[in-house]
Amino acid sequence: MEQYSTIVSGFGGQGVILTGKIIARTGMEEGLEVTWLPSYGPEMRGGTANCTAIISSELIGSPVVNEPSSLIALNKPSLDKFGPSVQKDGVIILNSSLIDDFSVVGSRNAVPIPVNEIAKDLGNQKVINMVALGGWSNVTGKLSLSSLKNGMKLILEESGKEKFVGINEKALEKGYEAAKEGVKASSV
Amino acid sequence: MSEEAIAENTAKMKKVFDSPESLNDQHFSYCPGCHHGVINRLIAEAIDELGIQDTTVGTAPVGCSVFLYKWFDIDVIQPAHGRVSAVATGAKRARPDLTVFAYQGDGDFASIGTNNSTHAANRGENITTFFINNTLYGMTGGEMAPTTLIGQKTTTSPHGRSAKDYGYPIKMSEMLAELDGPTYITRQAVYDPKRIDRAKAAIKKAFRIQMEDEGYSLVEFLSACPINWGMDPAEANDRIKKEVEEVYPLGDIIERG
Amino acid sequence: MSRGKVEIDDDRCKGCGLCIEACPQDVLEFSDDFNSSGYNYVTPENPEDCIGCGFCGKVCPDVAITVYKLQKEGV
Amino acid sequence: MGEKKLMRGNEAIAEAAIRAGCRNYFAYPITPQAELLQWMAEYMPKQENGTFLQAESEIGAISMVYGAASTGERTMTSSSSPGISLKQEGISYLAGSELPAVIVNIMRGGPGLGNIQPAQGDYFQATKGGGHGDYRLIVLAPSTVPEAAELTFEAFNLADEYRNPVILLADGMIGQMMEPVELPSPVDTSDLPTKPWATTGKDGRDANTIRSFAMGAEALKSINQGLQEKYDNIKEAETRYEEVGVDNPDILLVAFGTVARIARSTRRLAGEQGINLGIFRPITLWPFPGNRLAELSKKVDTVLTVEMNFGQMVEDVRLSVDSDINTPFYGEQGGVVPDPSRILQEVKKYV
Repeated sequence: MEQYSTIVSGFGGQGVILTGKIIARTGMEEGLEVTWLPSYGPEMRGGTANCTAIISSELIGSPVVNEPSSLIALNKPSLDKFGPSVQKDGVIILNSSLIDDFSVVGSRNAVPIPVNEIAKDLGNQKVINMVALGGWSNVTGKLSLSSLKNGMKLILEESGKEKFVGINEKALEKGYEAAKEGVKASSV
Repeated sequence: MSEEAIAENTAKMKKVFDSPESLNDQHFSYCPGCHHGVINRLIAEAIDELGIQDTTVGTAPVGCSVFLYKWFDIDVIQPAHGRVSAVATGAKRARPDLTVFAYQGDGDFASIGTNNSTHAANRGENITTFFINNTLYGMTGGEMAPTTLIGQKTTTSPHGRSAKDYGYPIKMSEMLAELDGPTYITRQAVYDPKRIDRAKAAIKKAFRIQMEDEGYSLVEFLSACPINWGMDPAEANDRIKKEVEEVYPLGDIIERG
Repeated sequence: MSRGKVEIDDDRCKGCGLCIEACPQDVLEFSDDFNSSGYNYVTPENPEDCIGCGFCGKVCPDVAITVYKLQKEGV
Repeated sequence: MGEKKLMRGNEAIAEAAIRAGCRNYFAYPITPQAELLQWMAEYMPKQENGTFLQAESEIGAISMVYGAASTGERTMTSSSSPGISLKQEGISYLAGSELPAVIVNIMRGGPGLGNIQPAQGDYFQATKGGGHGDYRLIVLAPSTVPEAAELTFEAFNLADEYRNPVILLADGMIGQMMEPVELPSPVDTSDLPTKPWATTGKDGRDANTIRSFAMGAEALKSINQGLQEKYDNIKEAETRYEEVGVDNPDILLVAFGTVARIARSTRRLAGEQGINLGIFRPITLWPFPGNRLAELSKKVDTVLTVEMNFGQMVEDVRLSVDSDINTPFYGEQGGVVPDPSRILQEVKKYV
């Protein structure tokens, strides 16, 4: 696999850091080279948070990417900040529950997913990030749904949060399904 | 008395006072009448009497006692000015089985190293600190210290220390006694045999507290610096009694079981 | 016969005189000589009056003094 | 070597230190190395005789290192740029007293408060002194998280072997980023070499002293001459570097730490445009691998130095290569990380 980079961005508390870690961890389990780089400092405390996950079959040079292959934008400021820098043939998963206007994406492949609503239906607002990640898996095809489930499970288990594995699995699945709808919506 | 009589007499005599084992056969480089020498000897006597020469590590300050490593026959660490409490902390934490003492002067303990000394005390660090308060900086030429008395003339307070410019003499022992960390804090003097005996008892007690893992102990000494005070040694002793003790009263300040 | 004996290491003594002040028996005095460092050292002028109390040694900042005390018979 | 773990640089460094037998860690919190402190707080007390102590200040922390290192135990502190400035007093004393210790600097922007973004502005401070007096530190500059762990482990061996402080110099990005790491197997601390010079109580031997102090001029000069001899030995034996594509390069790029790995991306881009970009990466910043760089530089007209500062290592590069070689510099600062394609633009100016 050529180097594939993803920026996950949202406000603090939406689980962007974890989402990026799951991409990196899953990639590692798949035998790929990976890097994960967070934004850090005061902006994380209640402001926007973002991180960059790169997966690659070759040694990764720069862990910083100015033009990511894909973006998961969980709120509007994130889309505005990173949307225009996504590669022209890149993918943007955007949270259509919070974002109406996504004109900044231009001709890029943008997949709107109403992650808040889906998470609400699942009965847990904390899993919006997993809904989006499920969608990302479907659209990018870089890491399979089952691999991501495994990566997520490993990370949650290591941090003693194994009781949330089930709900997060469901969220990944729902997001994966929803992306099919989203893809249809964006191509209309 | 004839020579023979003296010789016979001497044979019946027992040595009652001599240099302690824990001191090397080295001449101190302190000025005549300086109390550092007495305090050094008392610490060495305490080490001998407690049988801890082989397990004690001393830390020396920068200043007049910088040669502590030469005079004491024990392992000694020579840290930076002000850092003695922190260095003693590091050594003790790394090797809790050792008896570690911090030897500190006014500048070291009460000025440039106040942060380090205060926090070591507050943590109840299991070390023993000897704080030599001679109300000025001796080594560098008799400058004002935070411990300098109001009105006292030093080379950097030639018109006398003014409270307006420099505040009041810092009472480190009383200040630290306000904290919950320390176990034993006492202030001693060494200008006469009676007080020397008491000071030595305090040193031994402070060491014992550490050896029993009871926490932080501090012995402050009111110490004479005849040269920088511009006095002869007897006058300097007198000054401690009449002036210094007024500001820094002698005795135990706290003792927690 | 004196009850005590005091020895002063001339070379270590810096002539501060604190021992002279501390001695209850007026045993000690400044000598007429100077040691190799140039200090006017202290010497026992009246050794027969020494009671071996050790005060001089205790106050000496230079560990220059050794004190002996006569032991009671049978001890 | 154990299994691969996805670890943050700060955490990998901390864990590698524990595995290297470090049992004494003293530090004060500062971004972006806080996770290192947090890891130590969690795991050091779980080691036998493990000491974690959050010091009252950076100065307190380095002084505690001085005390603990005096007893011969493996000892470490960590901080970030402004905190390392505060530690300079203690570092000079460690060097002067020939105490082994490991100091980690996860660099951020400066001067002054600067910011908390990644930077390489402390090259001068680490390699040219920083504190007072004639001394050298061994300075190790990892460019990946696994290498940060590896060099941390190695730092303790070097520190012990030469009785010298070792600095691990990495930027905030290496501290913050996660990569898969294979951690070294833990050493058995009872197998570590004994240190007869340490202050552990004089039991059965002559008393030891730890000091950087010598009153006489000749005495101090002689101590310093001894230090210089040691530094010469270190230069001889411990100079380390990595080189990529240097057989027949069109141009040579010199970079350390994060910038060197970014340059690998540039090399790929350059290759697509038919440019063979050679990369020379000093791993030891002191001793600087100047001799090897001088050899390599004979193959090219231009040696381009890229750093996340406004030109520090480039001075050592210029001292190393012949004066007829072009030695331009490109730097970014303030937390701006040089982009591979931006570096390529610089490269193309000279080929």
